[in-house]
Amino acid sequence: MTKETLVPMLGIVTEVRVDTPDVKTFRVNSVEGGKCFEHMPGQCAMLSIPGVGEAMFSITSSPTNQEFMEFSIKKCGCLTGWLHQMDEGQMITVRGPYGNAFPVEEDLKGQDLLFIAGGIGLAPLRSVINYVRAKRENYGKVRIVYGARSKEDLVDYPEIVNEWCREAGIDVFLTIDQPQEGWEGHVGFVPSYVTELGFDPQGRVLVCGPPVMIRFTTQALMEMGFEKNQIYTTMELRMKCGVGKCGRCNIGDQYVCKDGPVFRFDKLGELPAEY
Amino acid sequence: MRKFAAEKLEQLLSGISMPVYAPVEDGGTVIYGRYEPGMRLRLDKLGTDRTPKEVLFPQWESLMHFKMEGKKIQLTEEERANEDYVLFGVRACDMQAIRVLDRVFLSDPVDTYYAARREHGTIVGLACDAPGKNCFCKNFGVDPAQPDADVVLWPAGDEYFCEAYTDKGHALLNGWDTLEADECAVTAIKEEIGKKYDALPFAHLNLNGFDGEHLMEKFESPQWKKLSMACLGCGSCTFSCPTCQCYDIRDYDTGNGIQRYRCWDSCMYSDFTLMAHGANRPTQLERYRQRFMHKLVYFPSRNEGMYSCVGCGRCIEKCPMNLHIVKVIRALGEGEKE
Amino acid sequence: MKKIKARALSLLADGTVKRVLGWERGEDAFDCSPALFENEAEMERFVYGTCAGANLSKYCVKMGKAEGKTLVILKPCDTLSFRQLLHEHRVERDAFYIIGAGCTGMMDENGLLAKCAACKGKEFAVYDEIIDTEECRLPTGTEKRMEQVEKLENMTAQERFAFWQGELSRCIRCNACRNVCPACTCIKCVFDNPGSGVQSKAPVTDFEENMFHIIRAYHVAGRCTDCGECSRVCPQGIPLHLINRKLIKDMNELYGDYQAGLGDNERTPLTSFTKEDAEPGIIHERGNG
Amino acid sequence: MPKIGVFVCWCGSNIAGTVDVEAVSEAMKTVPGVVFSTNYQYMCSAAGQKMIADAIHEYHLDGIVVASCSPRMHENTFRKTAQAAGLNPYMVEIANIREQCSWIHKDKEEGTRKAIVLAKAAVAKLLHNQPLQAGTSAVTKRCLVIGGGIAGIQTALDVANAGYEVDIVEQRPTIGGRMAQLDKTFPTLDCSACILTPKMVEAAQNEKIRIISYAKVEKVEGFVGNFRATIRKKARFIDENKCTGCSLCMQKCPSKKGRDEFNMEMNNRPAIYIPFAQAIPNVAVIDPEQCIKLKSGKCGLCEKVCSAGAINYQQKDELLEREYGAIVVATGFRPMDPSPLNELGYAENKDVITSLELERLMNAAGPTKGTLLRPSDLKHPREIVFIQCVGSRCDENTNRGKPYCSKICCMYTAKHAMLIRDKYPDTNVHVFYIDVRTPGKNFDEFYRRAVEQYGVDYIKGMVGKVAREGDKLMVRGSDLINNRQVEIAADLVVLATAIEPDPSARSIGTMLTASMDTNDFFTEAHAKLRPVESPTAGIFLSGVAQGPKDVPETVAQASAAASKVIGLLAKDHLVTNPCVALSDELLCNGCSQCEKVCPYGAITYENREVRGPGVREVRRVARVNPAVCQGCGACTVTCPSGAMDLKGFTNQQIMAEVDAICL
Amino acid sequence: MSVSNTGWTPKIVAFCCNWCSYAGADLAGSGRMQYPADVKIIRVPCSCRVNPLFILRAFERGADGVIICGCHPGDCHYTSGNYYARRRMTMLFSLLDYLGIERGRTRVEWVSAAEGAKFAKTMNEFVETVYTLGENRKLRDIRCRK
Repeated sequence: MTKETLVPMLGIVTEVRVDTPDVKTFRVNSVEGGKCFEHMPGQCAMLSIPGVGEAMFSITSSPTNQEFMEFSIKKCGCLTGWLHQMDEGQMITVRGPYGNAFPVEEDLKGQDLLFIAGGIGLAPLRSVINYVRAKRENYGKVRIVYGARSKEDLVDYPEIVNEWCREAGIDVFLTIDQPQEGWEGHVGFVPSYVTELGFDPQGRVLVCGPPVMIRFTTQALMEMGFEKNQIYTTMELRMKCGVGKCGRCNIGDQYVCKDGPVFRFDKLGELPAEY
Repeated sequence: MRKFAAEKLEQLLSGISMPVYAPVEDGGTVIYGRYEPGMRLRLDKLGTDRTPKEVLFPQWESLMHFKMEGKKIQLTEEERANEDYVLFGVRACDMQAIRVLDRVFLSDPVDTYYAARREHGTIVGLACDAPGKNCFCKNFGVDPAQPDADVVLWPAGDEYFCEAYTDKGHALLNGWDTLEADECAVTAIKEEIGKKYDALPFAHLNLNGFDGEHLMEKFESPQWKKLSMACLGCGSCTFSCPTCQCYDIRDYDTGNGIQRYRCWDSCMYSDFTLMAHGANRPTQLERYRQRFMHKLVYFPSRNEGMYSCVGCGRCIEKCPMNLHIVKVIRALGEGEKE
Repeated sequence: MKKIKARALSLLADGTVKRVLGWERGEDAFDCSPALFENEAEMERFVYGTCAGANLSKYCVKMGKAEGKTLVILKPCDTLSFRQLLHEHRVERDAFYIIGAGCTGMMDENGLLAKCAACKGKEFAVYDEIIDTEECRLPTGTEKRMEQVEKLENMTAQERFAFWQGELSRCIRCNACRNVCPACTCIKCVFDNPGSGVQSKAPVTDFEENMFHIIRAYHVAGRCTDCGECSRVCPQGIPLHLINRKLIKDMNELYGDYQAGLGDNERTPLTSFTKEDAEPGIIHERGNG
Repeated sequence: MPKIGVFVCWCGSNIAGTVDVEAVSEAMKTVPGVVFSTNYQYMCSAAGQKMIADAIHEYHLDGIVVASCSPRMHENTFRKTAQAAGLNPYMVEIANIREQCSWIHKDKEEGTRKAIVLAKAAVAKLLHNQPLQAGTSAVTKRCLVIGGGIAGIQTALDVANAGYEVDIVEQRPTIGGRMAQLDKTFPTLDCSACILTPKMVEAAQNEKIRIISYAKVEKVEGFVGNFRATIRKKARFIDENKCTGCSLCMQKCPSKKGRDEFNMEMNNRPAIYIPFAQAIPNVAVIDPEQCIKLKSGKCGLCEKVCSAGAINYQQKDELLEREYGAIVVATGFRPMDPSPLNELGYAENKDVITSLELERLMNAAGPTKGTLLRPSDLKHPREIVFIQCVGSRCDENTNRGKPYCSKICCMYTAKHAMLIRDKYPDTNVHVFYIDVRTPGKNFDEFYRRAVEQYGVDYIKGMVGKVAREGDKLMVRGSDLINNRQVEIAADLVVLATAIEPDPSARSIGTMLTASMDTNDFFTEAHAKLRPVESPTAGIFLSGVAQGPKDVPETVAQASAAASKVIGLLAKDHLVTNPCVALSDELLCNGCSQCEKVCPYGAITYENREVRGPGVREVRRVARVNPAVCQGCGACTVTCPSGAMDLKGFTNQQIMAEVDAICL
Repeated sequence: MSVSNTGWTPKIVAFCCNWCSYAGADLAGSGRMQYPADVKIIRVPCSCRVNPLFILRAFERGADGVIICGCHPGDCHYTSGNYYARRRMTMLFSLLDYLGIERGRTRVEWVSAAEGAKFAKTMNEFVETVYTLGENRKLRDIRCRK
């Protein structure tokens, strides 16, 4: 944890990986080497380039990774544009970890887990998936449904194919929105693929992706008999301070940066739909 | 209980070796400014134009500096406040507001910029001998006769009664030349204040239902549309509010480096929650609702029922369009309390 | 007020208008807020009187997008703002039914509003009908419009600087002046736009105070009708209208008399020119430097 | 962050002499964004350009800054270099460290410091540059020539012969211009009309050429390749198609007191007239100010005698709208009126005449049928004094005339002197001159012939006074060579008056947005390298409109302008300047202020669905026609929200420069 | 360069239109006409491109004087740009004066492409004026001080 609220520590980008045409994954180490701080899956960190801006990003690496942290970042604004132009060796500022985490050591423990992600929504889930893989004995079946616009837009495709798919006890279901040459997998949107696959309404579900996808996916899950309290998602609202003080990211009386970003669906239903 | 002659007040203030922030005039407005002998104190002014919160949480403050060289970044933190000072003449409502700010900034993780200032200050409260027509502090559990400060002063004609409640308060008061006084006199004053307060138009509002329990009901009230219609989306209510503490963190390129500073922000501003792909409070209705829901519902829901409105009445005076929290309470509440 | 209310009710009743943009009474004689009334029951709280200082034109920008006609009550000075908005295509004339309401000068707890002290007269620049209540008389301007500007002009530069530093240093950048201004109708103000390079949120330094108010006045130069709302709403009591008025005075003196909100969508002094215009050096030749 | 390369040019010693180029390129290495910085003797040389291209490849540069001479000099060179190396040409910025640094400072330390700041400013701007793509626009394959003198005719003929349509718009009733008024031309002494009129006829007969005489260009809109001109064809009160030019009407016209413009108003002409016998079109015109019928409704004699039925008193001005790809300005000149120069007595004395008046007096078709008679009493002059440089080469501050040399006067005076001495050997000719300038082919030989062979009396000196005494004009002047005052009792005094641009030039210049100098001559795009083009694209300069010149020079320039026009019209599409205004529809509120200041009418408004973060609504927004916009930026300042910005000179770019400079 | 005892030299930003004044500055250069290095030129297409924001920005960042040069009225390459600039700058400078900012720190001068000498002369004069006024303290952002 960064010692001071608002005062970041310095980090160095030690590897830049091009994931998709608009997503890059950055490996970040502290100036002395090693990780900037410890975190739990689902937590976030504020990254900044002084003079450009500061923003919250999910930490995509698993806490079980002892060497570095990773952030998968989609290019969509001024700061992310700048980050995308970075080379290795670039210093940035990092503070965190912020927010709550998926309850990997509590509610999720011992459960079968269903991960459903769309596009860059895989970023926060990747942390959990790799955490679960590292502590495989603590969890039941793991199934991953992941979709993107096209094959090129699937984040972490090599890791998915070369590691996740090959691991026993993990089923990976990939889909893309439109048919594409060289793609022999499933074609279609994530919610309909989820319906198609059909899952037993047991265990826990972790959903992350664009708001529309989340909405239809949860609908599909409920139709299969899942309860709201089995489903978790993460929210993304404008955050500035990261510590529940600047007054921006609240949904009702909950601060996304402090009480979130991970919300169980039944809890979310009790809050104003201001997100 | 101690007392001193009112005419000695300025002398006492001048005698304090620390900087003193007190209500003084600034071009027709009253602010908590650095008091210098000879300045005109405005202890008569209720709802000062600018609030004591600025002493603890200034409109802008530098947080840190960055130097960029090639791919390297150098970070220098701004020094935290380290000078003791006295914040003088704080009304009960504004004092309560500081407690609200404490809840925000001193809760985990502590905001060290605020904490340092808070720690170095000794606050002298001032009882309201004449609450005004815009006052409605008691609704929020504030006693205008008893500010929750380190030292409290009660004006009583040509003298002030005073009492210290904390170590900091005692330390300050011990340095003052005061006389022993009778507790009863103050009790009478307090009673008098209570009576005056009870006669005020907004003295007793009905706050039933302003709690976490009724969050969704209040949120979904159809009244918001009408209430917010005339709102300009300016920040005059937020910036003159003693509890509003929303802030923004910004970088300024000085040409020699980057200064990261914090400045007040307002949830009434259209760009407050704006992100690359839109805002989650897109119209003034949502923004207006956010402000009042926060003060009357969200904050108490998180803070054991403590409202983040203190009934100081400033928004009643400052809103260019005469929209204010009392109108909201009345529209959303369940009528006047008998 | 009764006549206006009655007329509004009948226009609502016969469907000519869908809603009424007027004022709603509040706690006391000085407390009324702009409000929207959509039926007779709501109209019960309608009020028009000396508390109706607010200029409703600015609300028309938003209201113009609503379906059906809106009845709007405009005082003489407000109609200038409305007409200027028409010139700038910010409102559609057809979307509004305008009742020009007679005005005896507006007040707050401290008496006649400063903007009314230099009243520009009771002519309506645009209206569907005028309801001039009987007691209405021409408010006699108690001060000449440019009196205070002239006073400032006659100061030395140092005095002027001190004056404005004193005033502007009180600014808290609440943006009330900007948000109330009927000429400030940008979708996004340069001061809110991170892309503009001049975004600023707090008057961090003297410079930022100056910058904001110079640009605020400059951006409405030639379009400002001198409605005086900026000063009226300033919670810090800064006489902002004196900046706008200075520009108006200069434009009048150098480029001929011009009143924004009149005329037929002609160019403003800053979007027109003559070949014989004064050179900028003229400011070196006058008054105190 | 974009990767930027900085290239500091020595320009031999031009820059390196006052700026430590090594220090500059070294200093630039630490500037954020700069990944490569070097210096070289001549960046504009092939080797220098290769250096740039190589660096672009090697360092994957996103943009380059060349610190060198003025961008007006080599910006295009380096843009091309960048483009050839695969970079967008608009990712190039020039830091002007020669004209605006090394050449104006002497102290090397100071120069170096400033050069670094200028280079940093260029980098700061470049960091905000966006690659710009030039658009294309179609070319209307027709040329407008304004002015039908020899310059206009020659340009028109050349363009037409290349196969393109040409319109000549001439303000007078006939083409021919000043050359038509000349008697003989120097130094060959061939008859001006004899060489001009065949060209006039050729123009009239060329089916690609349309002559629009007695007309003026009233409005020009558009831009290179796509001009739209409104031409007012003044009412001649004659049907051009019917009039046969028989001139019977001229003889019958009872109103004969018109001043004959063609003959420099030295005689009269009827109200209905053909300017001269070889006029093209050979069609009459009625002077409405003078015509009795048009003024009072009575008369109508001409109508009666016209067997062709060409007279039409009801004729109105006609407005033509025509489209053009190129416009040639050939507006020519007029002699300056020497009346304000009181000491020369031009206004009071009929026998003080201008050289052009002398041309008419000597011309067989002139008022005296070619016999040299002085105007006051029609006597044959025995002593003639020529005064040179009347109104030319004046001190600008004295207001006595033009600062420039009119160039042609020395030669035509020699011509006049020689012709007079040849035809009237009994007449003495004196020439007061300041200098005699004869730098043309066979010019000096010609002048020497006048002096040596014809005994013309050249007196170096100025004339102080011309005063009438009896029937003589006393010319008092100084003879600087013999250092004495001279006084000559002359019969005729001829003033070699300065030539000045035709008065219509100023308004045409404004209309075309073509820049002009303080003397109303059109400015060329480059004084040396682009002498026949105006800085305004698509506008070309022909003849004296650009500056004084004689006939062969005029014809040469006219042909040069024609070749430029042909080069333009030969293109099907033009590449447009990408540095144009652009309105951000997410910010634009459609207030329509920008439209009011746009000099090109490039801005229109439309209701359009605007989509952005959290926005999806129909709004009135400004739209800039990039083909019409010329990129002045007037709109950008009018726009309070900053919705309107100028590509290549964006708010951010300029502010970045400001920041860098003020640092 | 003008250097005071304290080592202060004025910073002057000159906005020059591309067609006349920038060319005039080039001509001053070709003519080797000296003027202080304190003047730094920013090329703009036309004087009407100069946004008041740029001028204030320059002062914010520590400029001590700002001068705008354009084509002579009537000679604008874009016909009318400098006429607008003339009004805009008159109004802006008058407003700055009204707020008590020294008049001498702002100036507009028309310099044609042929007036190299005038350009140099103007710059020499302006630097002199600004030098006499001293450092700009009234209209700068203290954060930008080194």
